[in-house]
Amino acid sequence: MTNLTIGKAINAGLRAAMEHDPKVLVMGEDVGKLGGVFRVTDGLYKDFGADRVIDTPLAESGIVGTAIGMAMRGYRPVVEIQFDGFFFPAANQTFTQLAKMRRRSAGKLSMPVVMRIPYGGGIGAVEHHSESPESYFLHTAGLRVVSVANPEDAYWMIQQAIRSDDPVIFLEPKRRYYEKAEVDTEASIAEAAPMGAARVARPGTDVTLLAYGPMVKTALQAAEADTDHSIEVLDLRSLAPVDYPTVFESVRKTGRLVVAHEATLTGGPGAEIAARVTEECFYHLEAPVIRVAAFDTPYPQSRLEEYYLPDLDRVLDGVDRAFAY
Amino acid sequence: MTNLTIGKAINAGLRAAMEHDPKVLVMGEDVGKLGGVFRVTDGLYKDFGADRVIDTPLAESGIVGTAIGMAMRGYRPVVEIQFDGFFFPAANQTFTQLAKMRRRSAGKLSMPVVMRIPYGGGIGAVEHHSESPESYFLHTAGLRVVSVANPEDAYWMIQQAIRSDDPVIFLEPKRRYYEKAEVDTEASIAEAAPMGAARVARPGTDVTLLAYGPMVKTALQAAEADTDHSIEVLDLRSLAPVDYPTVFESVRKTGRLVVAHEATLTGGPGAEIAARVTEECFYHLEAPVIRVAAFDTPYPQSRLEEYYLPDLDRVLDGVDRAFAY
Amino acid sequence: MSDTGVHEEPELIQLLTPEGELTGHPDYPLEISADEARALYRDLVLVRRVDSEAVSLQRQGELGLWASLLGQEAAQIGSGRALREQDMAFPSYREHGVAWCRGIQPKELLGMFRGVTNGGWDPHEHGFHLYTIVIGSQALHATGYAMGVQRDGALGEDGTAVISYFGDGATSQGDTNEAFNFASVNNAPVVFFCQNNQWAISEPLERQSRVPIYKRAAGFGFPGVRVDGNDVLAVLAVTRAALANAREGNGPTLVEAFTYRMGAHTTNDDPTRYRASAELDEWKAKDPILRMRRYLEGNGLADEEFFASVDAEADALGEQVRTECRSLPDPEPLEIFHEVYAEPHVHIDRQRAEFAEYLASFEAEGA
Amino acid sequence: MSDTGVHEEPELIQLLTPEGELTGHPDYPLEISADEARALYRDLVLVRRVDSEAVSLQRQGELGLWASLLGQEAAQIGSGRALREQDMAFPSYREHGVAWCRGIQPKELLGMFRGVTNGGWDPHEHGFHLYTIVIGSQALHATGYAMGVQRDGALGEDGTAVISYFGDGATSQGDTNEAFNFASVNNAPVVFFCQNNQWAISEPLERQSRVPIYKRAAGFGFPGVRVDGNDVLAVLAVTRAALANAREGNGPTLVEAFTYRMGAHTTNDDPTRYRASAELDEWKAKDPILRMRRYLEGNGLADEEFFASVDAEADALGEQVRTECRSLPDPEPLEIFHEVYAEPHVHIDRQRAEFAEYLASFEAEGA
Ligand SMILES: Cc1ncc(C[n+]2csc(CCOP(=O)(O)OP(=O)(O)O)c2C)c(N)n1
Ligand SMILES: Cc1ncc(C[n+]2csc(CCOP(=O)(O)OP(=O)(O)O)c2C)c(N)n1
Ligand SMILES: [Mg+2]
Ligand SMILES: [Mg+2]
Repeated sequence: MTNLTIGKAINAGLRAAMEHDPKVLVMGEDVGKLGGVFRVTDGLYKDFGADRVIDTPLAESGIVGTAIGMAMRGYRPVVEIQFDGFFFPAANQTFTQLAKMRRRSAGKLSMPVVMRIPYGGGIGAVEHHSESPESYFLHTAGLRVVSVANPEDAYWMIQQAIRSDDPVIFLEPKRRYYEKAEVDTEASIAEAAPMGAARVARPGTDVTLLAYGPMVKTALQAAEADTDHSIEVLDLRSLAPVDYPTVFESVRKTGRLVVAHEATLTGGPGAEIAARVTEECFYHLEAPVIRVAAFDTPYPQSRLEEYYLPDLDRVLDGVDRAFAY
Repeated sequence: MTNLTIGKAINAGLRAAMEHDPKVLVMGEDVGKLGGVFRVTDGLYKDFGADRVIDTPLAESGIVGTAIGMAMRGYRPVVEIQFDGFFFPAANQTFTQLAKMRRRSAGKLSMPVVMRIPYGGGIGAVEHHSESPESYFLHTAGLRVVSVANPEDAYWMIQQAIRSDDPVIFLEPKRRYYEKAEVDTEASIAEAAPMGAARVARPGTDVTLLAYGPMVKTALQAAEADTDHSIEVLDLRSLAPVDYPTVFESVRKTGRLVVAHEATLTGGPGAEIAARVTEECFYHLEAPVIRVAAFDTPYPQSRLEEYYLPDLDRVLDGVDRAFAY
Repeated sequence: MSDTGVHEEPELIQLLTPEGELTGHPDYPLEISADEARALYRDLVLVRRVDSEAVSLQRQGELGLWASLLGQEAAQIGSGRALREQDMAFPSYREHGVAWCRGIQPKELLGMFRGVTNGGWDPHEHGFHLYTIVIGSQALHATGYAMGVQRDGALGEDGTAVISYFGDGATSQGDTNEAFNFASVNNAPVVFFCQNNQWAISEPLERQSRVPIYKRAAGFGFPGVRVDGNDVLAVLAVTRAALANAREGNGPTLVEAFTYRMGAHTTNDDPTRYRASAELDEWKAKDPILRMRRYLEGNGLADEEFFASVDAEADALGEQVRTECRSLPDPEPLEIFHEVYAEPHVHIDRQRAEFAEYLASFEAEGA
Repeated sequence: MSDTGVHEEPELIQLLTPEGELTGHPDYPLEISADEARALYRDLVLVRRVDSEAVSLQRQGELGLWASLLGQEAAQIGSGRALREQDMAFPSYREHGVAWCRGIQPKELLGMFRGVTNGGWDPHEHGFHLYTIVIGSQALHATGYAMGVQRDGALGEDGTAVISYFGDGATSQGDTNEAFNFASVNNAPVVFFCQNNQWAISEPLERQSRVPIYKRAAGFGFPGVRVDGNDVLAVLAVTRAALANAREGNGPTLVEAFTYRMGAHTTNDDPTRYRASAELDEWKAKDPILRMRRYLEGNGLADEEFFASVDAEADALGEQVRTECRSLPDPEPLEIFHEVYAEPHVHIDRQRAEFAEYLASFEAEGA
């Protein structure tokens, strides 16, 4: 057992993956000597060298585009996008190339590329450093999308993502990088919970509260704070595909669902989840699925982010709304 | 009254806008002498010259990025993205710059930029020429997103979009470019239905069938074909913002809603509409909102598109599913 | 200003004049046997025939679209034949001649334009990536692949080189320029092969660049060269040199093959809307096949019998292409769901199952 | 290969040596009065003070972040003072010195880094666009704006020129290269001003380019020039010439200001992880302020009293910056919904109303 932060757990997971498979490469802006602006690749350059830990030119399309080429040559690149807001220059390579390559080639080409993106708000940053772009990814066929909420998942899921032959968007909740917990790094990857599975983070009976990434902690706090209702908290873990059996089971039990995320409301992940759950659990729902999300505005200047982001109060308000029906 | 195709109606609308306001510019790949690959800008180069109808270098980010600069200088650029699949290189300029500029500048900068995108499938094209990227847009705060389904709307809405001080994503249903109808081009723009309003395209009482762009025709055919049910067809027209009062009114009357679109199912526009309608019309719904959409796979090679795209049968099947509850 | 950007008329590397006279070039010595010269001629004729058959097939409704290589045969055969087996090529969408050199069957290309596949061949087997339609994207893939080659230590005289094809229009795209830069700073073994066919659909070269395209390379720190793209020998020699340079660890080169798109952009296009026919006439005089024929004839390297046999072979190939195209099977509907993911995907599996059931319901009705 | 990409050591335009000796340059004659020279010195000192105050304010928790311009004062003041009122500048995020020249109050800059605005000034009023954080994006905005200027017929001796700022790292970005190309083929009146401060966060110049950056321009067909970025007179002269050239309709120029980021990338950064302190010492000897002071002193253009008065002014400015920063009001919560759209937007209006009600519910509770 090692006590690790989420950031250090990803670092340890990357190291384990690089030791396990010499084809694993890390690439991005400042991932080398600096170890990344969040130090998630700290030490890797020193131990694996410039051939495997590549400081790239400042060009996200170039990073993802060359990673695709490396994957074609048999490598398994782990790409770092420095901040969520800087993903967009790479949108073409990600959506038209990376996501489609396997089907385009009728399976002759695999794209074992992981795109690590520190995402979400709450760190008092300037513009473009607090975005939650997960909806763009989960709408794009051919990608897998996951997010982690604790050190244990951080350690194992990064390794699972790297072993996957599919492209994986690996969303790291940057404001939770420093959350700590024990991780059994000696365990076997085979025993880790599968990357695609949702997790009941806290059992409950009255309402299901679904979150992922940075909002899981808030959801758990809400469950703790709400003494009127027994809240079951689900940590989604995989946003694409979603582990619906686990979601449906919980909702059929509780009859109510609240989904919380930092992405903007309209067209956010909660929309799809609400639509699917309503389709499949129509007669079990006592109330419509309630969504607690960021407003449909650009992420505001940081002095407003405490109002913009769904916080404990807004989540609790969402839970209350679910009981208003 | 003039008999116009959708393509020619947009052309006439562009011409009217350029005559009305000398600040209106048209720019994109091949929009000049060629008149665009779909001839939507036909004749404009000849009559307005190279300063107002600009054949740009082959670079979508450059097109949108320079359009932003021109808007700052007081122009109203109408940008053509040649095909839906080639929008993605412009994603950064669209999502991080165009959409956010007004709020970033606290209203000091306006972005009256229209981005015309021929979109959707059904024309037997090679890869990247049949995409339905509307979900990426409607999830992005700061953009307006519209689509047209008939020559009348094509003629007026392009002019309304150009007059708007907000950036408008103007989605043109390319497989319907050749659909014809009478348009009263002599009427006044003030009398035209507002760009943001949904339209009851065919009244009905049993179920609401909501569509936009290329699927409106299919929806109308379904309403015609289904002799068991009285289908009310809504043409959404504006995808962001959605005219929910009109949608709710219809759903509260019929108690059932089917949404049809060519975009892929997961995270598609239907997800948001289903979530919102369920929230607001919870006690009126006799069945969950049914979505009829493309599968969650990359757009396939063209010989499979008839299976991939929601067609009349799939829409009718969706209607039947709505009555299975 | 220290560098004015104003340049003298660029040198065009040429080994063979339009009249078929072999002039040679001091920097690009080329030893070529009669057999090799005839083989190149044969390649040129056969790929032109595949191309013209494909245009007809499109007219007959057998293909959804076709992007003709007419006029660019020498640029493609010359560069394609410069490649070694272990090399990897990243084409755009018009490289039917290069595909030919890499052993791709014409029907594979037709399959894509017919809409039965997105390009059915195995890129690894042929050292030839799938066609890439989003302009510029493949230049980065090529560069990344080349960076992989470096990491494999597969350089040296028998090493692997990579080549990326694109057009004059593509040089405007951000991705192409990022590829130049990634290749340069990493000294990657990649040749950027730009077929400057003077047009990007309706836009003439001047809308993409105000200086010759090969000059772009120097600004990124690697050599650029302009070769007569209608001279198969010059293209062969120049590409071979650039590939050798890459192979030996000396990094990228930009080769600008100066050529002309003699046909429409694609079968959807109508070039009479934007270009004068006089231009076409001018380029007809520089036809890559004619030139090679004149060379062979003028130097007694081939006789009438040879030319007749190539023509006969072309006729037979044309026939074969027509037959094969018409008999390309349509894909099964459920192929929509194939190979979207490498690993099981609950959601796609379910959609496939539901759709299979849906399709079966019609058969049941029909029965 | 006709162009090898190998170049002689680039010429660095310099008018003033690090020792403060005015050497001049034949291509860039500069007439400068004592008053003007003193004014430039004052600018340099004051912007450095604003910058150091901001660094302290960040350390005290008053700012979320600050990107220091330390070492780049001459590049910014020289180019900023070359601009005319009607000109338009498109900064990146470190151009506090240019902002100063354009009449932006320091508190406006602080407001952005404090998180109370995204940049509160009116770009039109100041001829200074908002800071752009997504690297490279603004180069295209500048080019488009310049194309607008062309369309307005606002060229000629009293015409409008546009300048786009960006760093060495930004030259790798596709957008920057697309901007070079759009500007070139349209002959747009824009100056691309690259502050090559040798680093992009932790990545040294060699990771972005293997040739001097100003060489990039020739590949796109316009002039490039490297100027000593720590020499405010040289920067002024070179930028003025480039702007005049643009103004007169001769198109773009790339100015590479060769300078050094003497501080951390931002207050979040720790440069000891990736660069040697010896490098910093070397550049300290080329300090832009010291050099100008030596020049003024050496030529008797300013006396002790002048320097003392500038220092006093700097102290007062520092005090003002601290006070103003601390008293910047936080925005109202409902500002989240302000100016998302120009025209009424039912959906946003409703979200705003609901949120107002939600906020009020707490007040009610509290009461
Ligand atoms: C990113 C992108 N934008 C637009 C297109 C549409 N398009 C297809 S071919 C073409 C012109 C390409 O010109 P060039 O690069 O010179 O190649 P050529 O067709 O002449 O071989 C365009 C604009 C595309 N395929 N990809
Ligand atoms: C598109 C994009 N990618 C990454 C970043 C993160 N980032 C901020 S500054 C910076 C380095 C910029 O270097 P340079 O262009 O040389 O400017 P400098 O900071 O040295 O002034 C990076 C990578 C960003 N802001 N935008
Ligand atoms: Mg071309
Ligand atoms: Mg820098």
